[in-house]
Amino acid sequence: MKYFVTSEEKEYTFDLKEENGEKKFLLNEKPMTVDFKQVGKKPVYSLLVDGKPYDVWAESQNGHYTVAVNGQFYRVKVENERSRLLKQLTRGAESAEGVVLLKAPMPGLVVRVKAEKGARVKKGQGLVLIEAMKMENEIKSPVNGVIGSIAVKQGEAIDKNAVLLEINAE
Amino acid sequence: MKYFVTSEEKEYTFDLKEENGEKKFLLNEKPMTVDFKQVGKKPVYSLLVDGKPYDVWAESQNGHYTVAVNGQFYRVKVENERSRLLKQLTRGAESAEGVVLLKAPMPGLVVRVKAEKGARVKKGQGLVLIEAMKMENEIKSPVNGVIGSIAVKQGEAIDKNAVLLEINAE
Amino acid sequence: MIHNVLIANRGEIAVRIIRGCREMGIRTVAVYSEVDRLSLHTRLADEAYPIGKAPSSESYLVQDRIIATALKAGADAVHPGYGFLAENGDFAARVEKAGLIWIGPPAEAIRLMGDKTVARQRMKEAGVPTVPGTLEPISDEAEALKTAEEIGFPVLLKAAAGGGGKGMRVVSKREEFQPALQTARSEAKSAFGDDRVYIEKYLENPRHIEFQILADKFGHVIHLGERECSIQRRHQKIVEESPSVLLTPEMRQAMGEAAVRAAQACGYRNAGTIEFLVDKNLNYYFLEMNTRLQVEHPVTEETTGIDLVKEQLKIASGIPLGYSQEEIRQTGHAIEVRIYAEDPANNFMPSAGKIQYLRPPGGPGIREDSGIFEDSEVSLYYDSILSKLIVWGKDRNEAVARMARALEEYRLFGIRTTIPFGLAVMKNKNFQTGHFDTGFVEKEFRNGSADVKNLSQIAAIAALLIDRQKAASEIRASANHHHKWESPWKTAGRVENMR
Amino acid sequence: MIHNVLIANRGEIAVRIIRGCREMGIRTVAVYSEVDRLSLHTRLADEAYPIGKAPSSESYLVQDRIIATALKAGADAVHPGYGFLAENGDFAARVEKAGLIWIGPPAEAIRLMGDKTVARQRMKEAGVPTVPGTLEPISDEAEALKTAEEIGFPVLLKAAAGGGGKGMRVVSKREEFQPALQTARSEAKSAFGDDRVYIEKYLENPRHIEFQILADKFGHVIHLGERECSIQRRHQKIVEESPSVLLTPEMRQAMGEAAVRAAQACGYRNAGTIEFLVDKNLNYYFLEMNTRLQVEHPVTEETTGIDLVKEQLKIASGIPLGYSQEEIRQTGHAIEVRIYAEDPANNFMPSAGKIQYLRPPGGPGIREDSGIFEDSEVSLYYDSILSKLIVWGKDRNEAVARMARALEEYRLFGIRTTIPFGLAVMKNKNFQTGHFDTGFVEKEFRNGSADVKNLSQIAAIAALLIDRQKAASEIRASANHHHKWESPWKTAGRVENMR
Repeated sequence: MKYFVTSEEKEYTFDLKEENGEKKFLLNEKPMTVDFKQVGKKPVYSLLVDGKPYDVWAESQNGHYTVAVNGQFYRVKVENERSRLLKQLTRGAESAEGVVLLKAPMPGLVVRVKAEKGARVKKGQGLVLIEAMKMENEIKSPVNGVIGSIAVKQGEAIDKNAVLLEINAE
Repeated sequence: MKYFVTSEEKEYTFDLKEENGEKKFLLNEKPMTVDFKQVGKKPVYSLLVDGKPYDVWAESQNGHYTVAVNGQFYRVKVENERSRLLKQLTRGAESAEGVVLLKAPMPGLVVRVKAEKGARVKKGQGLVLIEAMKMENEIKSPVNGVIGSIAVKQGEAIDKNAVLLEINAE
Repeated sequence: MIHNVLIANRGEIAVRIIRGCREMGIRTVAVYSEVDRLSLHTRLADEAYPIGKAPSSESYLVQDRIIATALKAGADAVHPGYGFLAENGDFAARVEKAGLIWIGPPAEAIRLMGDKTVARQRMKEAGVPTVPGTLEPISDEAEALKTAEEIGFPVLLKAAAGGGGKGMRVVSKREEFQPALQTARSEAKSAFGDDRVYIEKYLENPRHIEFQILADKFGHVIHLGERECSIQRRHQKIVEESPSVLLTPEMRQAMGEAAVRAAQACGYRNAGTIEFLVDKNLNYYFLEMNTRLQVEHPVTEETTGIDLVKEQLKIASGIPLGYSQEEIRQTGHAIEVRIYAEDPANNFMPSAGKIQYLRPPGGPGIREDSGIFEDSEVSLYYDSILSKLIVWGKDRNEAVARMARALEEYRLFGIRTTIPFGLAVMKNKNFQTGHFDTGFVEKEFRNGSADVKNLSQIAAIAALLIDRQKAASEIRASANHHHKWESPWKTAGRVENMR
Repeated sequence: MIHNVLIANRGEIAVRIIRGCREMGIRTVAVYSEVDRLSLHTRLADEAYPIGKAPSSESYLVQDRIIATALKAGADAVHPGYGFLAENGDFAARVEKAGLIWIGPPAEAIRLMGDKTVARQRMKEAGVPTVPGTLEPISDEAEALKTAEEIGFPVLLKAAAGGGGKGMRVVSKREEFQPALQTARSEAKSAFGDDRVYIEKYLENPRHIEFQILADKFGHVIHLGERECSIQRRHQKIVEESPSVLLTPEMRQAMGEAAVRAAQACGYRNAGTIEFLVDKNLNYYFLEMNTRLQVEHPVTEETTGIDLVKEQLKIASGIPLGYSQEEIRQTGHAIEVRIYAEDPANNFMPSAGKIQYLRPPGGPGIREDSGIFEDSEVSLYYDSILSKLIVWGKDRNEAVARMARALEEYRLFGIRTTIPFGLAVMKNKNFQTGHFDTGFVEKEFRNGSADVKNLSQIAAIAALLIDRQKAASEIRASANHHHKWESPWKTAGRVENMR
C-alpha cells in the first residue's frame, strides 16, 4: 500500500511492502531500515531510522497528527491511496463557502474587539485582544476579507476554540 | 468505625466519625484536620495533616501497604474492628506449622547453596548466594531451625519470590 | 536569625525560596490558591495554607489574608518573591507593622523607585546617568513639545507610575506628539489610576544590562556584576547571561559603581537590581530599579557562587554582608533560558493545560529552577513561566553549547513551551558571536521560531507508523468486539474507509 | 580532532560521554544490548547499533562486534567509560590496531597497573609510598609466613591479578595464615585464572582518598586535587566528596605530587586516578591506579570547573593540556551520592524492575548524572547504579545541607534505591563533622538505613485513607457490576468481609 504523508507542507510518499516475509519500508522509492517502539504507555516512541535514534511524541486531532521529533513540533497528515482518491472525488463539496471562523487559540478574557461588522480587514490584521497569563494576546485575521457576525464582546470570558467572529474571505 | 493501623511495629487507632455532616478524623482520640488528594493517575498522593504537607506513594501487596512518605518507606497494615475480631477468632488455625519457606528477594543466579538438608542453622546464617547486578547477595535464615528440602541448585536462574529451601523452625 | 518564613508567592520562585530556606534550616510556610493545592510549592513547604480562589486578586494579592496566615502559622518573616506584592511599598509597611520581618527593601525605597520621575531625579542627584528627558511629569503641553524638540525625535512618553509598557508611546515626529500624549495619559490613567507622563529620549534597540546589588543594614553596598538581558520577546526577557560580552572591565567597574550609588541614594537594603540601557555608542543610562529578587538571579549565582536567596535571608536577619566588593569574583559564564508556557511557533500565545510528559536534561553544568512536574496543571491565571534552565560553562562558548545540548535533550509535552525557541537562539550566529540588542527577536525570528533541526521527514515516518499501528489495533479491537456477526475481512474494510 | 566516538558502554556513564561529545560538536555512536533498546544512551546518541543479547558477555564485552560496529559507523575513536572493557589492555591494543583512537591510557599502562605486584614495584621505584608488604607474588609458603610475621599481623592476602575483593583474605594470626592462603589462591584462580597472591599489611578502617590526574601526549602530567571516598558499602564507594576534610594543604601537595609521579612512572596518558589509603597517623599509601574515568569524577569537575570528559577527548585528539598545575584551583565543596537500585533497609539487596515514578530535585548547586527516566526498566544484568546526584556548595556545610535537601526532594518509586541511605549519611553527626573512615557504614548503620524522618504516623494515616478510598471504589464498582441481582447493602457487607 502507498501512503502520502504531508509534514509541514512537504509531501513524502511511502511504500510498505512485504517481500519473502520481510517488511520493506520505502521513502520516495528509497528503502530504509526503521525500528519503532513505544516507551511506556504514553504516546512516546523511540524511532531508529537507518541507525539514527529519534524521540517522538504524538498527538492526533481531527485526522492530523502533531508530532514532536526530539522536541521540535511538526504538523503531519497521513493519507493512503484509497483515502486520497476519496478526497479527490469529494473535493468541491467539502470546500468552505469562503466563510472563515476566527477561533480563540486559548481560554481567556476578551479585552477588546478591534473590528466592526462589515469592516474590510487584511490578513495579519489584529482583530481581537484576549488576556491570559497576565498577557494580552492579539488574534489576527488569517485572510483578507470582510467581517461578518461578531460572537464575543469586551469583558467576556471564553473557552479555547470559542468562535470569536466570522470573516467572509475574498 | 474504628481502625487499627500498624506502621512499622507501632499501632495507631483511628476513628472516622461524621457529626452534623462534618467528617472528623481522630488519631488515638485526638482530632486532626486531614486533606488528601491524588496527583494524576499513579498512586501518588498529597496529604496535608494539620497544615503540614507530605508526599505519599503507596503500593499494596497481600493486604499490606508499603507507603513512602517524603521518600521514606514504611510497611503498614490496616484493620478495622470487624477484620480484627475475625482475625482473633481464626488465630491458631492460621499459624504455620513451623515450616518457613526461604524465598528469593530478587531474580538472579544461584551461585552457591551453603547448607545441606538436615543441617541445623541459626537465625542470620547465610544459606544461599544469589548473583544479580554483578553482585553476590547472601540470603540469610530468618529463624533458628533445621533445613528441610532444598529447591534450587548451583547455577540455576531463579525468579523473584522463588522458594529456595524450607526451614523447620525451632 | 529568621526561623520561619511565609512565602507570599507561587510557582518556581516559591520553590526556589523554599530550597534556600531549607538548606539554612529555616522553616517555610506556603500559601496556595484553590488551583494550587497540588502545586510544587504547596507540597514542598513545611506548612501550607489556603488563601482563596484562583484569581490572584482573590488570593496572592489579598494582603490581610497573607499577613493573618503568617501570624497564625507563627512565621516571623515574609518573602514576597517577584511579581504579586513584591514591589508594593504599602504591603511591605503592613508586614512590618504586624511585627514581621519583610525580606526586601524598606517600604520607602520601594515607593521611591516605583515613581519613575522621582527615581530619575534621585539618580541624577547621585550622579547616575539617566536617559535624557524630563525629570518631572508633563504639566504644560506646549512646554512639553518644546522639550521633546530639544531632546530630538524620536522620543518616548512614559507613565510616571508605570511599568510593563502600559502608558508608553514612541513619538517619531512633531505632528504625532499631541495625540500620542493624550493616548499615553489615558492608558496610564486606566492602568495605574495616575495619568502623569514624562518624556525620555527614545533609544532604538539598546542593550539591556543590569547590575545585581546587595545592601545590608550597616550601610555596606556591593554589586555582583552584570546580567545581559537584551534577548526579549514582547518587551519581556527570555534569555539572560552573565557576564555580558559587551562590557570591558572599565565599563563594568563604572556601571557597577553607578549601581552601588543608585542603591545608596534610595537608602536601599537587601537584594536589588539596577537596570541600564546601553546605546550603540556604549553610553549607559539608568532605566529603573527592581526592588526585589529578579527572575534571572541564578546567572549571577552561577558566576559568583553566592546564593542570593540566602543572602536575602541573612540581610533581613540583620547579619552584616559576608563579602567585600574585592572578594566578589565572576568565574566562567552562565546563561538562563526561561521556559514559558507559550507557543513560539504561534507568536508566543499562552498555552495552558496538563504537563503530560516531562524528561528534563541533566549532566554537568545544568541547573533547573522549576515549579512543574509530570501531571501538573498549568493554569491561565498566573504568569506563564514554568521553569528556568540555567547553565554554567568555563567560557561563553561552552555555556552556549551546553545550553543548546540541554534544550535538545529537554522533553516536555502536553502544552507548548519556549524550549524550541531557546534552542533556536543558541544556534543563531548573531547570538553566538554576541551581536544582538533588544531588537534581536523581532529581527531574527520574524516568522516565529526557526526550526533548527529540520526533522519534518522523521515526523512523517513517525506519523505514518503511529497511524498504521492505530489502524491495526482498531482492527483488532473491532474484530474482538464484533467477531460473532462480522467477518474480519469486512471489519478491515470498514476501518480503511473510516480513515 | 576526533569527530565521531563509539561509546562502548551503557547507563549513566554512556549518557555522560554523549553529553560531553555533543557540547564539543563530536558525533556519538551508541551500542546497545537487547534489553537496552529503549535506554537513554541508545536514544540520546547520534547513532545506535545493536550488539547482542542482554548478558554483557554476549554484548558489551564482545570486542569484535564493538570494533566492527565502530568501523561500520565511521567512528574514529572508542570511549570505554568505566567497567566492561575499560581496563582491558588487550582491547585497548585491538582498538588501536583497527586504526581507531583509544580514549584512554596506552595498553601497556593498563596492563602494568592491572598487575598489582608489578604496579607496587613500579611505585616503590618512583618513590610513591606503598602499603608495607611483598613486592612479588608468594612462591614459598614458609618464606611467606616469615614475611607476614615481619610485617606483623593482621595482614592482607591479595590476588596479584585482583580487584573487587575477590581472592582477598584478612589474616589476624599465625595459625590462620596457611588455610587463608589456600582459599585466597583458589578464589583468585577461579576469578582471574591466575592464583598469584601477595601480602600487604592490613590497615584497619583507613580512609580512602584518591587523586585525579590528567596526562597529555607531550609528557605534561597534572593532578586536579583529591576525592574523599571513605563512605563505602560492600567495599564499594557510595558517597564521595572533594576536598577531603582530612588533608592539610601540605599533605594535599605531597600526595598530589606522588600521584603525578605514579602516573609518570607508568607512561600514563589521558585521565586516571591514583587511589591511596590513609591510616590513623595520616600516613598515605598507594593502593592502586584506576586507568579510566571514575564513577565519581563529577566532584572534581564541580570544584575545578574542568570537564574531564572533554579533557579526555582533547588529550586523545593529541591536543596539549590547556592548564598548568598552578592554574588548577579547587573552589567550594562538592559531594556525590550514588543512587543504586538496592534496598538499604534490606542489606543493600539489588532491586530491579520498572521506574514507575520519577521526580528528581532541582535548584541551585544540584547536578544529576543519570541513565534513567520514568518508565525505564532497571535490569538485573548490569551494575546497579542508576544515577549520581552531585551538589556544589561554597563550603562543606552548604554542600551537606544542600545534598540533604536534594535527597529529601527526590521521588523515585517502583524499585528501592539508596536515596534514603544517602540522606541518613548527610544527617549523621559523624559524617557532618568529618569523623569517618572506611568502616563508617558498618559502624553507623548496623541495622540498615536509619529512618531519619520518623514519619510512620503519617504513613499510617495515608494507608488508612488509601484503604478507605479503595474500599469505597470497590463498593461502587461492585455495585455497578451486580446491581441487578444484589442489594447495595449486601455488596457493602461483602466488601467489608473481603478485607
